Amino acid sequence: MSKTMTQQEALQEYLLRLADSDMILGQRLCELCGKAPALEEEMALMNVALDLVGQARNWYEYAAELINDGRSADDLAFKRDANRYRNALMVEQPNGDYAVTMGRQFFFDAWHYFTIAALTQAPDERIASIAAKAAKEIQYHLRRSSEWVKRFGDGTEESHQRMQTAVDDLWRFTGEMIEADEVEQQLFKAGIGPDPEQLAADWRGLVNEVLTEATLTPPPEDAWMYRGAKVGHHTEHLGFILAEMQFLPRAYPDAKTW
Amino acid sequence: MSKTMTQQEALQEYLLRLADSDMILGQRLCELCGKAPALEEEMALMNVALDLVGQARNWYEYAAELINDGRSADDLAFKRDANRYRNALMVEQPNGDYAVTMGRQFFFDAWHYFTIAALTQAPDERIASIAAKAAKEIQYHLRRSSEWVKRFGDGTEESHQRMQTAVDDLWRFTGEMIEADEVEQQLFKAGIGPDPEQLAADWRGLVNEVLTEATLTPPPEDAWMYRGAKVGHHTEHLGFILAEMQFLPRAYPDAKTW
Amino acid sequence: MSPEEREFQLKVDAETKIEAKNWMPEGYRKTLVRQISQHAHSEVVGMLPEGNWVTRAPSLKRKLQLMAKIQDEAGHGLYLYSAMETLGADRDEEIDKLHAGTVKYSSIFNYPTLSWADMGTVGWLVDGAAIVNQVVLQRTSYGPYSRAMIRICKEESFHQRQGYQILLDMMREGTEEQKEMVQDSINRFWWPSLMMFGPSDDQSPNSQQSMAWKIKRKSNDELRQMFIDQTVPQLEFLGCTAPDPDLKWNEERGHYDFGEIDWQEFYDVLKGNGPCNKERIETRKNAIDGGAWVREAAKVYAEKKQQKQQNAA
Amino acid sequence: MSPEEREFQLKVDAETKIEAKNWMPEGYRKTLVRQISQHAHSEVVGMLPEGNWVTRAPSLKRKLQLMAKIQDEAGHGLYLYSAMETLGADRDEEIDKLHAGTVKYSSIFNYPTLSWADMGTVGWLVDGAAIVNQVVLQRTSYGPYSRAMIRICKEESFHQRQGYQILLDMMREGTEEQKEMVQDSINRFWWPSLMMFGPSDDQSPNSQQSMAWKIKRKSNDELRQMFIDQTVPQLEFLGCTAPDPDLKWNEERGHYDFGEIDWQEFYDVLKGNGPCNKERIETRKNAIDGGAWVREAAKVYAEKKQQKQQNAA
Repeated sequence: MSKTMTQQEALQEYLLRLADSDMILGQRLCELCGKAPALEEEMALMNVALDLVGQARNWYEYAAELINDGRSADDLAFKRDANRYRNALMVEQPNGDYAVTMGRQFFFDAWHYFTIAALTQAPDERIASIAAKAAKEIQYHLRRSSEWVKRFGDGTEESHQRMQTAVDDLWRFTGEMIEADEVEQQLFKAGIGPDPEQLAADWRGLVNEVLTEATLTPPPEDAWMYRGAKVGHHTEHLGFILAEMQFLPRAYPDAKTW
Repeated sequence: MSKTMTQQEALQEYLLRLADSDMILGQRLCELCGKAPALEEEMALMNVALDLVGQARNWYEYAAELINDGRSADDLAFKRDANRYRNALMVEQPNGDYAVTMGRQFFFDAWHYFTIAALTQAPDERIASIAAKAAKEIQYHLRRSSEWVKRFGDGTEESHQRMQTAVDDLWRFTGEMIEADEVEQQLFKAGIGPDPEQLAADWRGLVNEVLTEATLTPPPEDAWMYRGAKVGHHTEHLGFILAEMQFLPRAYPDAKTW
Repeated sequence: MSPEEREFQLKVDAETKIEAKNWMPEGYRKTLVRQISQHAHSEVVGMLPEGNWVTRAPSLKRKLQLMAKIQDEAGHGLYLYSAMETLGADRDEEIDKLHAGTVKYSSIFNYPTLSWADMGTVGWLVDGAAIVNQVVLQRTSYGPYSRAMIRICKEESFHQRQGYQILLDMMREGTEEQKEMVQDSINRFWWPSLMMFGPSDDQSPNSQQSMAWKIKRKSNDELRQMFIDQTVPQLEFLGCTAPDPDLKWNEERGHYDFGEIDWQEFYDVLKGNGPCNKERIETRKNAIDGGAWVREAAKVYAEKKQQKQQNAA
Repeated sequence: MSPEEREFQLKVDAETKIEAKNWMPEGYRKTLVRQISQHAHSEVVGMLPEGNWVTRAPSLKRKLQLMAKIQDEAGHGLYLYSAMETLGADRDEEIDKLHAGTVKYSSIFNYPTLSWADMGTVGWLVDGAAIVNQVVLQRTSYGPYSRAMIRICKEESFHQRQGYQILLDMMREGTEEQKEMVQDSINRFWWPSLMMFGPSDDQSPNSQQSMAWKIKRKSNDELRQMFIDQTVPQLEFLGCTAPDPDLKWNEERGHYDFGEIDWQEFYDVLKGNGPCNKERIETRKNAIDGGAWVREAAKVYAEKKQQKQQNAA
């Protein structure tokens, strides 16, 4: 990150992180269309995905206004390559089995829930109002994903095993979500973003509570963590996600409308 | 196809079919990098893929010269969408298990072998010389893939079952390869392309021979066949292949070199 | 006719809805279960050709629309399975039959979606054809099915307009390539959409009883004609053509004439020989079979929870 | 020292190559097996970060080059496993150890390849570092290993030049975005490449015996310095920078000084906590385990064929 970042730059960066995480997780859920383990889950997954992409659109629109270089919300979503994307590493991980899908969702939802709750209090009205709408949706996402983590953890032997493996495998992507960098510190100081320490504590508290109730073993807090998304260093998955997601706008650059 | 196709147009179309089939099968084999069942197979698969993409480049270069609208060989490979691609449906099918990979390869190699053998006799020297180089490579491809079909068919019970399933599933994509349309008829009449009836007979003869030796049951000749590739109506797979394969040239349209 | 049958038929004739608790002939029940389950399966399988493009939708707006449409379809599947279950059928059993290939779904979903324009065409032509059927089915004699249809029709009409709008935007404001995409999509979906109404009346032996029971209220050919008559002006408004040289207005009949449907193709696809039959069923079967452990875990967890509550009580 | 050991050491000191049939100390054999198998595994695992881009190479020329490079690496793996087997080790057993995590491969392949420029950087820096090691190993005391190295080095040098050319073309003729891609790639691979030479000499207890046996011929730190000295001018010629503020020419030493390596990261990745450790091993394990039926079929078929030939004879 640049050393002389203005508050406006920090805010743009932060909005892109919010938008990109929503967008990529929505995209991952779209991949599951027609492949969920029950029809009720088809509905619920698409519902969550719809909320997320809707939130992404709101954040992209505001980001586009602030960036103000002629790029639209669609351009931000469909014309940036992986090194410009700022989503959390967590959300770009493959769907895996349904324990992975739900574990990924739960770790993200927990972060999303506390983050967005804080943003509803932002002095920037635009942020507060987008966050207020999102908060209700995320409450449902979190209830749902934590319920599935419990079902799997405290369900059958097989589901317990799968859920524990998913938790263990995904754990290394949780660190960067609750570890504030300069951007997040700066926004917190400006009274816009969540208190990083509070966010980390809330996230840890909730995750511990749910995993424990699910009879799962929470991995150690000091486990090695994968980092890099905040500076555009993603896992190898993101490039493939974007190649698919961005194909049409890139293949038909002259198309003004779709 | 247009009713007033000139011989030159037919030739361009035909060259693209040859090039596209090589390219897409090469691409499918690239997907297997690091995932083959033995290190010797890693080498062999990449070797075959390398031959195919090399042949594709030769055909694209000649096609680009004939088309002569400013597009390069790279443009033909990396800037056409699925509806413009002319590869056989066979080669775009997913890798599946190794019986599918090898069944797909064998059905294609058998077609490729007889087709290219005929093209070595083309009066167009460029075609004849590209074909002559390719013919040697394809001989090796065909020997290898037919050998694997026999190994699987006459190997273990499991491999026999897998190979028979692969043959049955892929069969529907064989019809269009050996069924000449107007383009191929026209080129045959012009003395350039293979004799369609001869090609079909040779292909059927070889396929029957290998399947029989492999103790496999050849599916019925009058089975329902999937068609469409020759007019750009592919299976749903091709779009995803191209999204990945063409990402960079499309995402960086201003890049003049790589 | 038994007294019960007579009473039943009188109710049907008087347009009184039959409800789950009412007596009904076994044939009526069976016909309805078959029809509603096929309809439900079609909603679910119909998500797949759209799922094929939802990850590649070209703008945020279109992506959100398509996602909402897919979600609606999952919802329609759920209503319809519920309506079917009021007849004593079991959803899991019916799904097993689908996967075993003994129960069908709409053949249209065996055609591949090959370009983004197909998301418009599927909405406009495929949902359009479905609506023509469903509008009539709102008055079907079986209450739960009729009510499901009323709810579904409203959403489907919305999808159809959205689909049409996709095509219209591309035709009006699109590049040449986009326009070509639209026309190519219509070329591919035109005939399969006409086939959605089923075989022509003289080849459709079951229809008569269904008409008497008012499960079905118009014949296949009548519905097909209605669809064509309403669709051709929309086609012209788009500035596109149909791949049918015989399509033209017949002043005398007051209807559009159209060419002969390729019934060989129709029966081929019905028999399993369509472009995507294998893939569609495989995808669904893998989803449900692969999800068995998920459903089992949910069941066991619910039982454990109930047990705990009982113990606490 | 036993007489055999003395004779062995004399041969080594006289630069006579040790061959498979010669007596050798058990420690020499073990050290070599470990080193050659690690080297072979590295060739194979090293295909994965390149396989990640081979489906996305941006031109026919670059695609063909990358494919040829990957094919060469598979070939190197095969030579090296053969060299290893001359020492009585078994390839399948060594691969099982790799998958079980008890034998290592070069940690560099646990870093992800995130842009096309990485295909240049891996060729230039990673193969470059490997070559510095391997050039010295051409003179290693064990004959089969030495000969494999001579063959491999030739191809690796070719790969290295090709990798550098990728970066050079992008820096000279590329867009701003492409240049940024190159610099970003160098930033990510710089330090991991320096780590490829292993821990610094004072932390490398096994090295001394290996030096005496002439398995190893230069120390980790010497090799690292050689690599930096040859690489910095190439870096400058590219017009790029290294992410090391302490990197500068030391006139007195006649070498480049450089900053302290993050040894914590080095040991983390070695322990399994690198970005892609899990994925790399999983991919390889799935390939080999999933291919068991393939290898079994080939074996059974070969036996059947042999049986038939014997019967015919």
